[in-house]
Amino acid sequence: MRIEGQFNDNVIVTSLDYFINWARLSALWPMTFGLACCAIEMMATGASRYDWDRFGMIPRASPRQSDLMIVAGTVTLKMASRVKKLYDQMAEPRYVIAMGCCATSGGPYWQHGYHVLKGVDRVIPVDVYVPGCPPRPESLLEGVMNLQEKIRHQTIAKVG
Amino acid sequence: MADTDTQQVDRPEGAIPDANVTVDRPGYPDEVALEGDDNIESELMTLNMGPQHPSTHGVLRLELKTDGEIIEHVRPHIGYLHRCFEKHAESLSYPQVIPFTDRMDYLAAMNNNLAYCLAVERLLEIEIPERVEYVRVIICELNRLASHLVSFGTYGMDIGAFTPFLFAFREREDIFDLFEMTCGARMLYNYIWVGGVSHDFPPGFVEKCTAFLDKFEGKINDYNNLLSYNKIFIERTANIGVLPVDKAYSYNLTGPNLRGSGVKWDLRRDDPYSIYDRFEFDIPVGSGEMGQLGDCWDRYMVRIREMGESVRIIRQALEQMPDGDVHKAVPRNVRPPKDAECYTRSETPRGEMGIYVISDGSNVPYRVKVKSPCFTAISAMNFLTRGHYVADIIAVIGSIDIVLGEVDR
Amino acid sequence: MGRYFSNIVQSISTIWTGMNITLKHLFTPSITLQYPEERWEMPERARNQLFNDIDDCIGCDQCARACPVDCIYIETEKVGEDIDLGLTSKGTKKRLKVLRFDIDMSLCCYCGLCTYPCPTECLIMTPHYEASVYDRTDLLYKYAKPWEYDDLESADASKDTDKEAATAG
Amino acid sequence: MTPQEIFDALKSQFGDVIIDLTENVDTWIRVKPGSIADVCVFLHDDEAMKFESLMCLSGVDYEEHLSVVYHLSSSSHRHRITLKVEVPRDDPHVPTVEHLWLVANWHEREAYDMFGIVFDGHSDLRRILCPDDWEGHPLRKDYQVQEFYRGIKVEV
Repeated sequence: MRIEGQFNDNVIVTSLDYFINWARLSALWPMTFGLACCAIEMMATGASRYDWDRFGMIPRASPRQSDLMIVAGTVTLKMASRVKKLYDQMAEPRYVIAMGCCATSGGPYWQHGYHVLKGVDRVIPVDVYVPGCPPRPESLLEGVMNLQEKIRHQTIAKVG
Repeated sequence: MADTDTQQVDRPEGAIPDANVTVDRPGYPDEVALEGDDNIESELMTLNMGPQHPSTHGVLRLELKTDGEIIEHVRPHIGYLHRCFEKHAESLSYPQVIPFTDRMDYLAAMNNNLAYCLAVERLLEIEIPERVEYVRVIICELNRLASHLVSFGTYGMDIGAFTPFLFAFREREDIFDLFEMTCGARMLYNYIWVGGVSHDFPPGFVEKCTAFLDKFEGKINDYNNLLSYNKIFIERTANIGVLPVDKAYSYNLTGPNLRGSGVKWDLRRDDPYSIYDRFEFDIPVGSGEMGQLGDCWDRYMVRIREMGESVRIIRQALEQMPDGDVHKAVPRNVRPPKDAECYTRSETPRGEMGIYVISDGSNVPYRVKVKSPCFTAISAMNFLTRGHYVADIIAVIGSIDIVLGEVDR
Repeated sequence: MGRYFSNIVQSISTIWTGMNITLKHLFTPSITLQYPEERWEMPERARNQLFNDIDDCIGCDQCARACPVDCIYIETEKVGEDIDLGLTSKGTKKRLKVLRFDIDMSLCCYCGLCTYPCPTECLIMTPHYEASVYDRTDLLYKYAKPWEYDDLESADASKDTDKEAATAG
Repeated sequence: MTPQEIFDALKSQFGDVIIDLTENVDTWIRVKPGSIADVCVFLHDDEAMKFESLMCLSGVDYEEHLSVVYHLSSSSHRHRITLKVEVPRDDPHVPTVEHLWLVANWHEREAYDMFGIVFDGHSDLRRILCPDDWEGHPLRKDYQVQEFYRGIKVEV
């Protein structure tokens, strides 16, 4: 659905925007998709002390049911096509957080890692980059909040 | 049922040689078996599991050949997390390799640091100060606790219990607090250096650690009540993935996996490195309490009991720890003699980690090869799961406690 | 048949034991950290984002050599003996103009190896951990202030011209 | 048994096939590549040796030749030994030992993947860590990384 500039910020669109964005950002369901070290920190974020259920995040095992893909860990070239496939299986609107340095840009493996993809943004678009090796659970939560902020400023007039 | 065991099915090319060995499928009452399977023509179905699967503990891909619900052949595909550790080790100086050893087995980074440093120290033939040895033992055993806790928590989650996961991660956070106040990092530490450690324990560490141990000891009992002796859990794990001793040796399974089969072999006691010979501790072994010897439950239980032993070691080490400088023996330049090489092994939470270092006299290793315990454990997947149901694969993967970062390096 | 019922009884009793433990947690204080409102008190040694105090940096390049992933980029320029670049807070004399001091935090592995050899202790790992960005290039942190040297040079140049003027006069 | 005793026993059993014993921190015995399988059978089966586990099998690139290094250990006699074979770089062939130690299957696949050493008689010699269509053997010292892998740029 694309409303091509027909209703610029009128009162209906903006309140609809507000409502839809609120709905989207309050229930970001991430996919349980761990690759490496960061996945353990991601699990810790979901566990007792940090508990991302507070943000309305419930991990889902299937890409079809999830809105958010947290690429947690090193993406190798062997894995890259699988990551792409998983991303393609997710329903719109979908968001991607690149967690940790490896997912951002290959991280420590950028120089000699012949088998490491130098940044997951070479295969899928990334919304938020969270630096850290691995990032603390707080950093990930901060990344999620940044993403929520990003969603809050979206409008249905732009996002199909 | 017994017939399908010996029945010759078309093995895929390159099936590993023991594929014709028969295994009995214990634990399943006969009424479950298909009737009259002599006459029914069965066709093998190929099923792909992974690399993205919530229960494969990372990016492991299994290619299953199943006869209905029963597994005929498992072919693990690894390498989805191959991060070229050995290439990095050939390109960086000896101390710079240590951060990369952290990232191999990210659940027990301290033990990996130690394994690598032991190898380099043997090449350099340097003497380690007493205090450093104690610090290393304490920190490694704490990390063993943290690693076994993850193993316990995720195993519970695989089987279908969510609460153990939350309990395990709660205690793990406490261990991480100790690590963070010691070296500043939560998960990947770069703490153990060649000849020393990066920081001495901060003031207040001993008290905090003792307080944690006191709290933790009671929790082990909770874990047992919560998961280990739960009837449903026992039904899912007992008699599954039985590993006989001779196969364990042949596949070179080590650590808790070997001890689960009833072999009392622990490098900390049998080939002591560092100062493990000074401590008193037992080696828990599987005894076939709930089913056959060497099944998933035995392997799981060895880990739970090992946590208690680790607590004992830490307590003794905290008591005996002398004062001293932890940086005294750190060499300014690490340059082992030319053409020297050594293979050292140490007991990480997953088993025997071997580090093979060859030096060419420069400050960069010529070759570093890591024999990871998970690599060998996962090569036994086919043997362990053949003849079981598809759902049992989850139980087997969890019980051998693999970390893909270490399998692929 | 007997086994069937005993299984049921055992299941119920073991689940009851487990549930009791869970039930006890109803009466213990929650350990969850309400993150954005509450924060974990970071220990003194916490190793998170890198920070370089450029005013103290002498551009010695030791951190870049120690870095296992080569994520620190330094460019320096020698200055003549007569130009005074000032002192660091510890009193070390600066001899090099630091024209570029970039740290690519998207490559850093947070090992802390760069902070140990720093002679002026200006490169440190801070307890600050919130640094997520929308654009990857924002993770390249630029610390150098090359424009400060412009002033210096012009000041020197003006001094020189003054001198010349004085000698000429 | 000490490595020297094992070396003497092997020497008397196999003669010229066993080349020499070197000690430099660790001790290793050089064996001619063609007969490594026979030597391993002896080490595995003999009562006095009884090396029931192969701890590690690694390939090494020594630039002028490739090597395969076998680290064996026996937990019943508590001794260890290292065997080394040297093979030419351009046509490396070593007989397999997977019928003795099942773990050798994967170790040999890894050595094949990383160094291109061919293990004769191996039941399933495929790449293990790198994908099947990867080019080159990464741990060789003269390895040049390929530019693209399935359309994805490999280097930065």
